[in-house]
Amino acid sequence: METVYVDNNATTRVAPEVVEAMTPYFSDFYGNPSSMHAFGGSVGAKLKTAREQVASLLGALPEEIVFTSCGTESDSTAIHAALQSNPDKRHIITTRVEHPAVKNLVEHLGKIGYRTTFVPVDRQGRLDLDFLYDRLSDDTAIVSVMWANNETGTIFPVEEIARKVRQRGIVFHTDAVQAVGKVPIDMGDSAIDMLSLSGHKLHAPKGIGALYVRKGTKFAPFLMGGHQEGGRRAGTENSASIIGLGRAAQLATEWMDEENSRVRAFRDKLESELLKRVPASMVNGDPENRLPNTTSIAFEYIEGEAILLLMDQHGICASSGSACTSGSLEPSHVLRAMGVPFTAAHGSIRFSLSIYNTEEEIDFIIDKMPPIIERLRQMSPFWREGQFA
Amino acid sequence: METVYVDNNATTRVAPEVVEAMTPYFSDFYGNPSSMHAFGGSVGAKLKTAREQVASLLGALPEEIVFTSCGTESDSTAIHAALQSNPDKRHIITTRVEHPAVKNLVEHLGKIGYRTTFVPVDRQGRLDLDFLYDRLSDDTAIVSVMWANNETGTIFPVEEIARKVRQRGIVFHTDAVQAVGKVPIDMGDSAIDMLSLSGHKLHAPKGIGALYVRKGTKFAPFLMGGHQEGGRRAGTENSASIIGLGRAAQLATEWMDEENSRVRAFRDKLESELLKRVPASMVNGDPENRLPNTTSIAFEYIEGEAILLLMDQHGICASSGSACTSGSLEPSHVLRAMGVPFTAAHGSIRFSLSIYNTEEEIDFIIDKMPPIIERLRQMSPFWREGQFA
Amino acid sequence: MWDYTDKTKDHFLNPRNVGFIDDFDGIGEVGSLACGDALKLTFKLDENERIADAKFQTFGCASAIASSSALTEMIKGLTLDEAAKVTNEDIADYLGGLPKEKMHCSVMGRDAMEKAIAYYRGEAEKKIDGEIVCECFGVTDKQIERAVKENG
Ligand SMILES: Cc1ncc(COP(=O)(O)O)c(C=O)c1O
Ligand SMILES: Cc1ncc(COP(=O)(O)O)c(C=O)c1O
Ligand code: FES
Ligand code: FES
Repeated sequence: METVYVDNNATTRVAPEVVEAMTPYFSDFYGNPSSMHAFGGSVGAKLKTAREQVASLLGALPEEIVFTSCGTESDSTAIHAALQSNPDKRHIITTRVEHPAVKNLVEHLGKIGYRTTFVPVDRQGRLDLDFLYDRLSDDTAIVSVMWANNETGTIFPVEEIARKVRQRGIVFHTDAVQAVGKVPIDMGDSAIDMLSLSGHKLHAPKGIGALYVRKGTKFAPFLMGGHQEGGRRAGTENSASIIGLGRAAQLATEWMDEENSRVRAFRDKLESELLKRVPASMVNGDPENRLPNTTSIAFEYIEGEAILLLMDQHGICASSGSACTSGSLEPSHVLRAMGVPFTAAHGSIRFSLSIYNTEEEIDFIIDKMPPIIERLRQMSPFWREGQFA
Repeated sequence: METVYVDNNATTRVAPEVVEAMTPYFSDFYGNPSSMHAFGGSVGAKLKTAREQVASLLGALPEEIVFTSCGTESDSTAIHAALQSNPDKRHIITTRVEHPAVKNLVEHLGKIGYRTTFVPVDRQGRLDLDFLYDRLSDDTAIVSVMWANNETGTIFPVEEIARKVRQRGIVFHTDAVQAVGKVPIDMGDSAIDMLSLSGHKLHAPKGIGALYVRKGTKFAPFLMGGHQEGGRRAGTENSASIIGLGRAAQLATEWMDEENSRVRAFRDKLESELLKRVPASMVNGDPENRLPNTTSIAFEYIEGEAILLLMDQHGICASSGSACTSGSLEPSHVLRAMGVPFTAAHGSIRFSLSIYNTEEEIDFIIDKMPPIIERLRQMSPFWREGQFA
Repeated sequence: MWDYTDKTKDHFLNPRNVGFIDDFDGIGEVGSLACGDALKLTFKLDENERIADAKFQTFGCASAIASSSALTEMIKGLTLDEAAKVTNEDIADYLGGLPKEKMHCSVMGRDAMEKAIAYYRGEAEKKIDGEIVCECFGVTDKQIERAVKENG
């Protein structure tokens, strides 16, 4: 059975070009880039190139890039840096639809004495901006708003928010883990102070991430120890993966047009055909401002895990809620924040495409989904009731 | 020119067997192990095996292993976990010869209000145990003592210390980054609560580490977010590297005898020949309790960087101080703590071998070093003075 | 991904006794939309007061579906007293075990059975009003009914 992978917001295939770039740095050029010998030093030169490549994808300066081990670490680092460098400020603003990497951390900080505000969203997942602006105060250390939501693909107006936040002299961070590589980003012309990205969402390996830190932004390291990354992140540099991330950044630039044309067209076809063929189905999120690769579709009156397992019988890989939280039994906090009814939230499936998807795969999914939904609805005690409600 | 690599305490060659184990998990089996489809789930099964392999190397239970991104993160996690779970205790004990991953963190904690004690060492680098035991108090949250020193290879009596520390109900952590894979470790019969290791010191890739957390030890995560690693370390699992670390752990078990016989014999030969052929040279550290692969030799009256660069002309890769601190110009804090005179500390070179070294390489180094030292000494204003001192 | 046994997978992929017995003797409904699981169980007795047929409808995860399927197989041919003794552990054992995070999904089957028997014996209203039926959220069945109506 062929695998039809439409779970790219969970993680992506490492591009073969990336693997090729990385491979020499395992067993051949394995030197420590901080070492005082040419063998290690030559790796250091490669890291410089990788830093430039990542900077270039973001329209940033190379020295504004700090390599980390993942998106979660980038998020933690940004929030800690803002709190440490503004020790008098005790207020944190974020949204109700952040990834757990931000949400759970801010909730924890709320428990240990920080004041926290979680900005609500409407039924389409759009942020209540006035609510956010009203809460800005001299006590606010950081505002963290994700660029694009991992579950629905909804894109938030981070640039507009960043400008307002900067006017108040407050640090603005964005978790752009789902945006980088999918939509153009230019930090050169931006008010955003810090931005998180994660390699494995853009065809680089797992276990590598980066934090963009605008030149001049006050900073304090989260991981302390050696002097790597200009004293901003300790730990021996993960050279192979950094080099891989550099190559992936380069590819992302090349692929940006295709992502926003071919991939978008496939997503649109998948979405409109499923809505047409499956009764009582609807799209979650803001159809206007959305990542080109993502659609979250609620199939009412049935449950997501069961849908996924039946899809799995056909080799179709997708997700219900975010992969991070799929170990838990709760319906997604994102869909709950949007007020999606329980009957719909539970049966929501996220399809997230990549440039590796083909039209045949899309057609295959369009073909297989309706009978799966029908079969589960036949078992559901709510289905008939729902139809007549 | 061939590379003669004797800088294995800085980082190691990734074993080809490890690369082979990892490679399928980049572009073929790239699924997210937390996903609800067989494509990701099958990766989850491999992580289970890797966890068992790492546990087996340590004589631990699989559920006692938490994968992290590096040795530094393991150290930070251990110390934060102990402080978070013992919020009333404000005292930290460590040593003056720790790696910066522990030393700099504890110094930072000292600045933000914790009470810190740094246990001194003698001229051979041996810990003042009575000093340590005298400082244990009801306010002590954690004692962190490295298993083996990265610069000198000195092995500390961590088991003995752990037993005394446990009697007082205090958490004991050891940074075993340099010990794992070089000396046998059995946590099954141990009083150690937490133990850090780093993949790239044992022929796994950079960017992967682990923290052993004894069952029942109070814990709080350092990286918060998703529920990976049983809620103990958030962030999408670095599956390829975890699988690589598992394979490396297996190899380390197989290679343990060789490390302690052939590698040790090479180290001993290198050391005794250099001491014999180079006047005014001496070994730093405790010759009795030492890693089998490490020797730190002080060539008096000359400076380490200059030595390394001349060695580099012959392709010989070694280190002065730790790679992490080699960017700085200060003599190593480890050698200073031992009271090694400045004239000797500056000219100290660490040779650290691995199972990949051959006898030819050792002979090559023995051959090349004396003229390098001689040449630099001819330039040194201290050398003649030294001879008459 | 959950570690389901082959038997659990089989009962999920090929569930037995899906449906609703229109002329049921007993009916039990439990569950919570909040945690993504609800179960409606109906049974019919034969002349010897043994369960002749049982059918279920489930809104739920794979283990809820498999547990329901298993339960209906297990209770066929039993007297009501015997069926009342089937525990959620028995259901899990029948399936070769369930992941521990999913054990509570088999509780639903047992609770539905209990309610269906109570219905048959005319004790249906015994403790139903506002009963907390789901461990996950502490949501009551009243709320579920409301949620179904409101959102349907
Ligand atoms: C003793 C010791 N602890 C910690 C570390 C840090 O490990 P990593 O570079 O993997 O963060 C090292 C090596 O750099 C080390 O030698
Ligand atoms: C929006 C968002 N932020 C953060 C993360 C965390 O990234 P990582 O798993 O690399 O830590 C993810 C993905 O898991 C994400 O989708
Ligand atoms: S190291 Fe060059 S002057 Fe001190
Ligand atoms: S998920 Fe099945 S009872 Fe809650």
